[in-house]
Amino acid sequence: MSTSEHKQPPYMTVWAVLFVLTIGEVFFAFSSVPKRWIVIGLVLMAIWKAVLVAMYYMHLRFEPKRMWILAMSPLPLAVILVVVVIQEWR
Amino acid sequence: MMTTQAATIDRVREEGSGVYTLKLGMWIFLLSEVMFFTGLIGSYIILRFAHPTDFADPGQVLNVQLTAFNTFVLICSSVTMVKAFAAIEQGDQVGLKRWLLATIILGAFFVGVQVVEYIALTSEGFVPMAEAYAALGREHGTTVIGGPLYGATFYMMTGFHGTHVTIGVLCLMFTYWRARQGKYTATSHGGVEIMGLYWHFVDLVWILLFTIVYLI
Amino acid sequence: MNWSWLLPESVSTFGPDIDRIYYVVLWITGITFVLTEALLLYFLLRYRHKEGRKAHYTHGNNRLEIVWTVVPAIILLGLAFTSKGVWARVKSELPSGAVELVVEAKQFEWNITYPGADGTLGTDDDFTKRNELHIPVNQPVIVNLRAEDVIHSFFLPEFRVKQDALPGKNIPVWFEATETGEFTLACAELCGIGHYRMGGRVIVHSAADYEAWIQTEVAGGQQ
Amino acid sequence: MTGGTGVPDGHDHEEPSFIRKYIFSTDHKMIARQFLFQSLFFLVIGGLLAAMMRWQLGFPGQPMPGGGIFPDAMVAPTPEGAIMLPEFYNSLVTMHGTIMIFFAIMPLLVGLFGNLLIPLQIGAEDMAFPRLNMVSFWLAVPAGILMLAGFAVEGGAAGAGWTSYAPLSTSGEWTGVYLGQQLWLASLTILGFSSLAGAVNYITTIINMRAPGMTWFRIPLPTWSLFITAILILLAIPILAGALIMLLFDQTIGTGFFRPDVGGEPILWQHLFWFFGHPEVYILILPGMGIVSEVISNRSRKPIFGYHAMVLAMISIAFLGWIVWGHHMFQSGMNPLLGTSFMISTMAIAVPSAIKTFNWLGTLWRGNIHYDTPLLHAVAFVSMFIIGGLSGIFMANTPVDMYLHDTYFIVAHIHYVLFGGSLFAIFAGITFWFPKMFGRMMNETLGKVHFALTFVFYNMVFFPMHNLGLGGMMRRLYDPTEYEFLQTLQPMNKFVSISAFLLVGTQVLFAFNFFWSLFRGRKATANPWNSNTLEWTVPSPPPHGNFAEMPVVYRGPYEYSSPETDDDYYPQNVPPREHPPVAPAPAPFTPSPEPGGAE
Ligand code: HEA
Ligand code: HEA
Ligand code: CUA
Ligand SMILES: [Cu+2]
Repeated sequence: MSTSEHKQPPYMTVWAVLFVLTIGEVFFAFSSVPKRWIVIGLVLMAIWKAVLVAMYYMHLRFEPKRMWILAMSPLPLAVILVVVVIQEWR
Repeated sequence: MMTTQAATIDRVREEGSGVYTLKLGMWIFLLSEVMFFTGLIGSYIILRFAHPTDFADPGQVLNVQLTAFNTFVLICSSVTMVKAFAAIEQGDQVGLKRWLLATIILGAFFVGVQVVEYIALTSEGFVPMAEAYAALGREHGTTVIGGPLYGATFYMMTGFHGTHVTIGVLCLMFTYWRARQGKYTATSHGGVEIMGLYWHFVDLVWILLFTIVYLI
Repeated sequence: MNWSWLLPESVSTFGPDIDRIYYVVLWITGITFVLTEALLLYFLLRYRHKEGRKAHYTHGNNRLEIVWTVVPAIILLGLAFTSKGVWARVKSELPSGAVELVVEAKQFEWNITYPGADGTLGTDDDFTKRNELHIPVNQPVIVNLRAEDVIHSFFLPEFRVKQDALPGKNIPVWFEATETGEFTLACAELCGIGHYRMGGRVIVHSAADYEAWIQTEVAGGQQ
Repeated sequence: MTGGTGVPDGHDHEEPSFIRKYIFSTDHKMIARQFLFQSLFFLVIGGLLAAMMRWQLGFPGQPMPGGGIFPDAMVAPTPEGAIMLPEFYNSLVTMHGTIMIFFAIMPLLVGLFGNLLIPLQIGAEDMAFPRLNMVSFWLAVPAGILMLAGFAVEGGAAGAGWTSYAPLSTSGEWTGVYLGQQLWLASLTILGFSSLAGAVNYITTIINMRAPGMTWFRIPLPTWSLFITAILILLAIPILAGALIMLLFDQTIGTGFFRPDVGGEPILWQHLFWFFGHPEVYILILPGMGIVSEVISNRSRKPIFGYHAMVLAMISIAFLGWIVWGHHMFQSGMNPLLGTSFMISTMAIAVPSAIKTFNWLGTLWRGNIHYDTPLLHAVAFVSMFIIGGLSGIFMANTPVDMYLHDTYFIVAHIHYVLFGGSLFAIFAGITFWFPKMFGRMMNETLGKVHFALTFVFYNMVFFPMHNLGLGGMMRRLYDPTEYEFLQTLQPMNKFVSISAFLLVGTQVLFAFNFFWSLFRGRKATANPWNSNTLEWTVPSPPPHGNFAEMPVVYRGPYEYSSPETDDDYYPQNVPPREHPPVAPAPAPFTPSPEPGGAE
């Protein structure tokens, strides 16, 4: 963080959200919604949680923009690898 | 660092990343970790897509309740870690040590639960070895559920994550030891911050793993 | 010694198409090669160090940069799009009315299963030959390629056919011979100690000879 | 990681002990030299393995001269002498490829030049994390020992090719090699950690430790290329590490990731390997391109043509390099639609290479070319890289690759890009920076003789391999005469083999020149090549801490023959004379407080 100007990030609020999302995930996983929607919902919730951790606990929100770009850089590669290789079994 | 060359104290390096070198280094290291877990998790997704019947529905083989609790433990350890960092930012050495200790305990607890889980699972025939694989369902009694890829990918992913947590706990102990020596102050605590970055990253990976491996 | 850059004669229907693309690439790269290397040599000789001369001071030229980005891009992408059809035809369009065989590779031999007199695989009169691939001329052949142990590669140089055989998979490969005679079957993927001797023969018969050969084999097999 | 590893030692005024200075040194220049010696050792080993392979290929079934020294597991003793066994040949191919790529070329380009050049060229006193840097080297050593240990264990060294395709590599059942394959996997995993440690260091150093005025577009091209290379290493090696570990588990504890007999997917190994593997081949060429750019610009006393285009071309190679890996798998049974996509992306990646090639030509154009050994090697790089790149176009064509895949045409391609490209660049780099490393010049005459003979013999070895491949000769073939249709190619194989022996023999000249110059070479001045970049502003070899005071950079690295000076060079750190600076020295920026810094 550049300076300690910004007030302390809402660490406990984030924790509460993470907690609620985890419970939500477990209940959603065993709900009777069609499997397809369960998968999509769970993935979205997991990404949401991951983003919260990166943004607040890893302080990405308070870093310069270029750190943000740096941190995102491997993600396209991860997507390319999985999406392309999966085509083999379509 | 900027001040090591006494003669050139007035000369300032080019602006680089805007963050100090140690932190930048940790972030860059974490990028390679992202790719490492991409290889493992990606392989799991691909293999599961290719062989859906080799894998079981959530709760059939794996113990979701226990692991959900463990996930909660790891999330709490992230909070304690970030509290430790917040404490030293204010120069609060006592707080730093207290929160670090809490993080160590929570992290070690997580690993312990995982070991217990592994023991239970292997005794049910859920093993990584292809020839020996014979996972029994939680409720379904004796039919073998899933196939060898299930065991192999499960242990691969959770095992490497667990290794990361274990290494994290060891590093935390080192940080704690240095904190006790009073090495960290309100103005100098890069070590705590990068420790936190690593720890939260490991937590982040677990969040994804828990969803992908246990719930989907 | 054979310094030729010509390909050996091809004996399959799509062979000439592949060869044509090869020669197109050979021309393109050949011309590029001669031009660039000649230019290099010329510059090296022409601008060698002379006492008292200063090099021309320039940082580049954007128009030139654009030219030598766009021109190769057009050539290369054009090449890719012209080759794409042949590839699709060879690898994904199975012909109808073909003779179907099973080729199973294992360390270090090719086992070829023929449909027998009834012309269908999986019946009692199927028979298997080791390292001998008999096919009729002018009729498409579909080989169901399999492997028992490790990856091998089914290589018919004269037919311009190459396809890896994957254990656990059945990969259909097709080709059509245009000439009778005896040709090579080779293994092109490292598959262990005996990789170098995992060869076989391809015997292309006329349609009538092929029928006759099948009959004698079936008869021979049921003695 | 949590400690103060980030803080360089600064100036040590007392002389460090022998062990701290030469063995467990944290000085980037010493670590560079350690990598140099280790990789040269492996280069020699790789060359000798190649010579043995060529013996078998040129004279199949004939007793190998000196073959008697090998144990019976590798050779078959006969009254006339020892004949190489096929399992030994497979180990030779595998180990030759692996050692050359991972233990010779990669550590030379990245370990040697990365360590030597990055801090010096950006004006830093050392790497960002000197101790991590030391760890990087000391991980490479055990990795090398494990790799060579393969030859000593029962069953011999790994024999599934440097690509170790599963399922061949998953069990000794298929190759006869058990422990050797596991050592191979373990060794490469450890080497992966070494490379990662290096990459983290390079990237951090280049981003955060540039001297004032060293803006991104004033960074010399070798450092630029190493920066991009380090990013490729950082993101590609972990994928390899993951795959290697999975394969190791398949081998040792019997998991089934890549074993089709228990439902695994061999094709997944290929995808993971090549997803790493193609970026890897650019890891092996980009630093070479950087070195060659520097040498050509310097020796023709002319600014590099299209500096920005050169940088952008490297960046686009690095991006496109991630989406072409499938061109190694055209015949693997992959989805044909994927084949087409990979063909198009592969063709596209030739475009930035074209940009680079033409810019090198542009740099030579109207230059004032000094024919020193480094220049000769650099020009050889350009001309040979053209050949190797153009042969890549044949294989990138899916239909043509159906015929050429797994033939000697590929072997020709890889040696044109890896020897003709990377190794010539390494020769150029070593001869160019030898004075900076050791304070002495290499011998020019010997250097030129070595260059000329190497260039000729090299082409005699590898050019005919194109023709062998067009004749249909498969690679990794123990005895080509086993196939009738390959027997006509045997005279050519013999020719190639004899040329290869000459090529290997010629390298003795280089070794001799190297060691002789090390002790007897003419003493080098600080800037023997009249170069502009910062490493030449300090003594040869530079002292611990490199710069007496932090340099200030006023201009780009390739201001040769500038009208602003009477000399034909204009070092980056020389303040502008009469005219106001073209680009003013940058306003100092206020750095963020460094919580970690004051430790
Ligand atoms: C330094 C390493 C290096 C480099 C730089 C390259 C560069 C390229 N490679 Fe190569 N390659 C290897 C190392 C390398 N390769 C290795 C080791 C293997 C074998 C692995 C194994 O199986 O063991 C391999 C295998 C390999 C294959 C797989 C073949 C097969 O197994 O069937 C293919 C297929 O597309 C390929 C293509 C290319 C292309 C298109 C380029 C391009 O980047 C080249 C671009 C350059 C040019 C084209 C020349 C300059 C340009 C011009 C002069 C402009 C004008 C040109 C035109 C208009 C055409 N390579
Ligand atoms: C950079 C990489 C590199 C280099 C330099 C070489 C160099 C050589 N290679 Fe290599 N080769 C590969 C990488 C390389 N190779 C790879 C990746 C494969 C594929 C492997 C596989 O299929 O799995 C391969 C495969 C391969 C084959 C195919 C084998 C087969 O498929 O059956 C052959 C056959 O002739 C061959 C021959 C040679 C020869 C004769 C040399 C000669 O050029 C060697 C000349 C000698 C030297 C270069 C050593 C010189 C030493 C010095 C200069 C140092 C001296 C200085 C001091 C001590 C101070 N190689
Ligand atoms: Cu079968 Cu090579
Ligand atoms: Cu490639």
